[in-house]
Amino acid sequence: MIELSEEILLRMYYKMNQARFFEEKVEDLLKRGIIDETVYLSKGEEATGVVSGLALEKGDLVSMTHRGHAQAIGFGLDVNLMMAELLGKSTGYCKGKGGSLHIADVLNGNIGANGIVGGGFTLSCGAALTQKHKKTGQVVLCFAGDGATNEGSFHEAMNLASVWKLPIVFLIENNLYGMSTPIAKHMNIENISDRGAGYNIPGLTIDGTDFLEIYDVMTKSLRYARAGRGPVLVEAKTYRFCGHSSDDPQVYRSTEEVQQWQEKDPLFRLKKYLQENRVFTGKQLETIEGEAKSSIEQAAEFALESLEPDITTVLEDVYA
Amino acid sequence: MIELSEEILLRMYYKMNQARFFEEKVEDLLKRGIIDETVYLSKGEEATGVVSGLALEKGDLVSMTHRGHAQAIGFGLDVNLMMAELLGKSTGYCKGKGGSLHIADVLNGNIGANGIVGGGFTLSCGAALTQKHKKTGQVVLCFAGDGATNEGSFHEAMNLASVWKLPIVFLIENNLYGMSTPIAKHMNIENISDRGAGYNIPGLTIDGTDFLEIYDVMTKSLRYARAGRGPVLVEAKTYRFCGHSSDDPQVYRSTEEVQQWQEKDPLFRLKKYLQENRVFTGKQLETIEGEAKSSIEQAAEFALESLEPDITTVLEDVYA
Amino acid sequence: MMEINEMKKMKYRDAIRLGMTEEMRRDDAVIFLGEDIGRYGGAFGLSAGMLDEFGEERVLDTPISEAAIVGTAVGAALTGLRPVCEMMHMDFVTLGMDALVNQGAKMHYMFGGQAQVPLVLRLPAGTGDGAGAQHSQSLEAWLCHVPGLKVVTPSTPAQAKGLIKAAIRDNNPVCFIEPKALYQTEGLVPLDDDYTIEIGKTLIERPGKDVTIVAYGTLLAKAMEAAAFLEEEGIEVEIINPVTLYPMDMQPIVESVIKTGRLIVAHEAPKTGGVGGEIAARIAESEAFDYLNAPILRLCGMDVPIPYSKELEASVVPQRNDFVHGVYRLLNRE
Amino acid sequence: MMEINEMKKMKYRDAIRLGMTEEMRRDDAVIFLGEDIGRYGGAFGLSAGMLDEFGEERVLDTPISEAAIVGTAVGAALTGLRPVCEMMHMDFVTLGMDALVNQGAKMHYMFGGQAQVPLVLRLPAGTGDGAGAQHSQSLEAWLCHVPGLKVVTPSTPAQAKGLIKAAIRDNNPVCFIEPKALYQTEGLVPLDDDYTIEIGKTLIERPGKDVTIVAYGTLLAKAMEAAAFLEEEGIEVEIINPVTLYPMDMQPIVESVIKTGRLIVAHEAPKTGGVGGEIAARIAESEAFDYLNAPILRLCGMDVPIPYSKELEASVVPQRNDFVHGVYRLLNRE
Ligand SMILES: Cc1ncc(C[n+]2csc(CCOP(=O)(O)OP(=O)(O)O)c2C)c(N)n1
Ligand SMILES: Cc1ncc(C[n+]2csc(CCOP(=O)(O)OP(=O)(O)O)c2C)c(N)n1
Ligand SMILES: [Mg+2]
Ligand SMILES: [Mg+2]
Repeated sequence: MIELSEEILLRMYYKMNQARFFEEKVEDLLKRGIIDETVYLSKGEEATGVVSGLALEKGDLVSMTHRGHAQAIGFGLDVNLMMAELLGKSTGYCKGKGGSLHIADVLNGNIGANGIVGGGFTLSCGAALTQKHKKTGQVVLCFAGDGATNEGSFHEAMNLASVWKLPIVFLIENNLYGMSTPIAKHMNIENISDRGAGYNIPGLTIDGTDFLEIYDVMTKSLRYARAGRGPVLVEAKTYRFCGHSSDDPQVYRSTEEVQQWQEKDPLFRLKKYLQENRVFTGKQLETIEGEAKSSIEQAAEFALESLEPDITTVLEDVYA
Repeated sequence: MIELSEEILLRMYYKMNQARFFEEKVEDLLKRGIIDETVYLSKGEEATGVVSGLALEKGDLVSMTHRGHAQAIGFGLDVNLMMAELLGKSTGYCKGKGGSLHIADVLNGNIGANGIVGGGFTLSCGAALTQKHKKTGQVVLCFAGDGATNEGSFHEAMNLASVWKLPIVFLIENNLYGMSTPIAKHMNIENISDRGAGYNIPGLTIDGTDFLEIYDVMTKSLRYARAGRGPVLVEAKTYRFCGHSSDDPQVYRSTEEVQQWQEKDPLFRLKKYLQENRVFTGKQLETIEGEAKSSIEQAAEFALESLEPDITTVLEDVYA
Repeated sequence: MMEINEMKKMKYRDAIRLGMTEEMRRDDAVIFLGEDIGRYGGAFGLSAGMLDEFGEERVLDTPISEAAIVGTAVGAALTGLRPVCEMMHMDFVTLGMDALVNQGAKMHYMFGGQAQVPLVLRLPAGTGDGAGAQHSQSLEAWLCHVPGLKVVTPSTPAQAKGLIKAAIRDNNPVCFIEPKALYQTEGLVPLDDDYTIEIGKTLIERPGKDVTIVAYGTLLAKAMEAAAFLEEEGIEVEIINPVTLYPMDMQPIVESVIKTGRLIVAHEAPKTGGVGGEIAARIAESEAFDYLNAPILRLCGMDVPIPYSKELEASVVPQRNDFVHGVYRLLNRE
Repeated sequence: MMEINEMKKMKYRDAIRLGMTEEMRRDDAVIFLGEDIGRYGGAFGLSAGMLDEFGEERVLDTPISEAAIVGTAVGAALTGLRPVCEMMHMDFVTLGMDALVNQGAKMHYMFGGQAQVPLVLRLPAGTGDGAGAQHSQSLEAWLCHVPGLKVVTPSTPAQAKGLIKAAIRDNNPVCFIEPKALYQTEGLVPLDDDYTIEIGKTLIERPGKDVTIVAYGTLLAKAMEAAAFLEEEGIEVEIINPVTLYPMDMQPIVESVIKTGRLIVAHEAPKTGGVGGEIAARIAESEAFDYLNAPILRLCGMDVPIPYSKELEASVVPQRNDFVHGVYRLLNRE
């Protein structure tokens, strides 16, 4: 097990709280009709995004999914600019033209969320090819969902990455459903990591609610890829507490199942660990939580106060 | 091992000779410029197509590849109509509108050759869905090449077929190259059958030059699929003696390699077996060969004598 | 036209479901496949209840595998079923183009007429959701450039029902484009279960003599609103809805232009390369050419990806007032 | 325009290779990926020798995975390389449409202008091979309907070299369409390694005053032959080659039509929904409208999949004589 420094644990707890508060704030803004565009929330799944983001080295790249807020926060994006983008404001990451599905910070290595399920697989191959070509020593972290691994692009990307030994870690956030479809109805295997065998890529299945395991396995996988040994496929089992999107009646799963998973809430697990191991005092934890919360309040304020995009800019940025 | 009756062996030897003579006749017509459209030959690979065709039951379906002449002959298509199609004649399977890449006999269950590498995977799923829906008890035999298994459609089809337990046997003719690209450069695994694991589909690797093994494994695989147990993935290692297409300089492989494989010529192996086991006398073998040869001569004659398609028919058949 | 007895007010979305349901009751060979269409009832609630009626053998939830959805539908159609399949958003047809274009559309021809591919590909399209550049496109122009495909798009609930039924009964691959913004719109729908809308027939939605507007999808209603407004000023707009975008029945449009001498063509899709260009070109080639009193005007989406912000989004597609001003312009009133 | 010193006669195919090679020498960020482009030298011999010069790190043979080829190129372009990638036949772009259209074309816009996608997608297109319906298509109209893409097609070896170089230097995704039937055609090519053809500029290939013909790809040469023939009868045809099909520089076409009053638009792709319709529509909308003395004539491919038999194949795309008769028709000589 890779050791976790106090500093990392602090950032982890802060960011995981940020991610949780971010999602709750968005839920609230959706309810109030302040956001009424398409947004997907990852409440309950924050550990995979946040913890693996912290396992990255400076300069590493990331490709995010449609359910990418925690992934973005883990990578280090600015919650103000994220929230502004969700509200379609001119100050957002994409000047209000992209929305939640296209948050990106390309110059800093975040090559974007994606509205196309599985869209990031082959893009990640390209980003990794650049690293290999330029010998940067950087790795690409490619997020995807369980459902996404049934897209043809998953297969083509895994195969290419393996043949070319590209520095990529594919992290599959297996939340047991693709939209409403339970995994047993969309694939006939127990563990998605078994798919690595078809490409001679190491495949690992981990508990996506356990920050310790995520950090350990991701750090080692990133090292493996960084050493030029090729890609790694990591599957993290996790669970989404909220609906797939804002208008999901969730008829496809039982409240018992949701409750069972809520008991494994990754944020509580982390908090319990920090308490039990006395990494931080109760007061310190409260302070961290408070700061995380206020960062999100500020982000919402920033977003709400920001200007709508000027309508005359709508034709800008079609061509570089 | 499944027993091979004398009758089957007779048909096998006849059809494998037919397939060989067919390809040689086409080579000849290409050289003479009588065919100058796109055609892919399977000389050396005839066993997979012919023998698995003989393992089918009446009413089973087949989806062929771009390299499909032996597959077609194995299934039982008429060499006259095939040859006429290659010559673009009105009497061909497709009235000269399709060519080698689109030979089909849909009403009799041959859903066509395909110019799109990997194009047949998902079509086969659909054909198999029809069998399941209509409870026909029939199976779809889907041919593909090694290179084709790197297409996204392979993955999507394997996954869907497994989840829906579709009656399909995927037979991969692994001739070690996708066009000029050796398998080691297009996939990072030893056996393509390993890809079955990613879908919980049984995967088998066989010697594609050995009619006994092909017949045995295909018969069992078809039975498995027919019993409603789901798809099977069979990989047959084989080798193409000729170039990829008529203008292939074959710079990517050595003559030694070609020679080594020629020693495993499936047609000679079959002949040797028939001789050694005295299934047929030398004279009988000669008769079979002669009949096969003359069937192809007749096919060429039929094709050459057939009429070109009437130019006024060119706009027909766009819509049903 | 068959006799229409009973009518019922219903939503566009429900009219599609009704049409599908009737056809599935009528013919066991009709199956329906797509992502989350079963228990969930489809991303837009379109297929709610269909799983219960027809069971998992005929209402098939697929993995997220668009290429396989289309390819499987083509293979099933080729061998005797009549599949209806759905892309959750039309934008995802990008993942099914090979099976659609290189296989389904061409098989009947490539095979020399020996096979049929009776399938319907349902494609929820267009803007209005704030769903951004990858979930808002109107890509019908691509499909209208593929011989072997038919492309239809209904603009009212009645058309939705009649057209989905005709599409299912057609023996060719039919792309059925559903503007998402219309799903919640209401209208009277014939309950007759033999009510169909003929594929390949252009409809005159409103007669008029001053200006011809050709509009389909979401823009039909906007054009109708503009026409109602203009009527009060004494301007009579003729509105034509092609319904079948490919192959298009041009005759009513040609005749209308001969009568009015002025033509506006409208769609949400980007102007350049859109279906409107084809219509304009056909008119410029036709006998109507000599009757044109003003250049043809295209009111179309801007040549830009669809932006996320709802204000920006609305600014890139034509609105009611664009029709009003367009008509003024052609009549030299501005 | 830069000064052009030395010229050399070479094939269209070799001119593309020369342009690519020069750019790869000039900029290490340029890489090339595709199926069988290395040792084999490409399905059409286009890249023969490039592997030897640039090695496996810059000339990358891929698995048969078109979606991955395009997607990888987009990802590489986004992060600092300048990939050139190839579909073996344009027909296979059907498998790469998502990465091209939903990702590459839209990223610059979706990301609010923060990223660039400098990639070139090479697309061997069209008929002439007897390769049948899945290997002979001309699908440029699809690409010309996707804001964010640029679409170019050279018609001579010199244009091929100048344009591939400009495409590689462009900071946007450029679709580079190569009619396969032109690969073996020869012409003089500037050896200057700074010779480029400006993207977005329409060229007048032959001046004339009687009829305007807009043609590109394989049809340019056929139009030129027809023009030479018609010259002997005293008919002066002006021939215009847009070169960049999207976004198209219409001004020279508009001016030409104002001068000649007659327009023929030609391409191999099926007429309905083709680029020719867009050009015709633009003219019908422009100030040239009032100068038209005859309806616009489109000489295009038929609305049919490409048949296999070479005779049938030739019958579905325009030939030299179609231009001659088209001109006669517009001049009322027939
Ligand atoms: C290509 C494509 N198909 C379908 C969709 C619609 N869609 C959006 S999210 C989603 C479910 C994705 O499932 P999964 O990959 O498991 O990710 P999760 O939503 O569970 O995080 C679907 C079907 C899409 N956006 N893109
Ligand atoms: C989608 C697609 N990509 C590329 C091609 C060009 N092509 C034709 S055959 C071939 C090689 C196929 O390799 P494999 O599947 O191993 O079959 P083989 O030719 O070896 O029988 C290629 C690349 C094609 N026809 N379709
Ligand atoms: Mg999921
Ligand atoms: Mg092969």
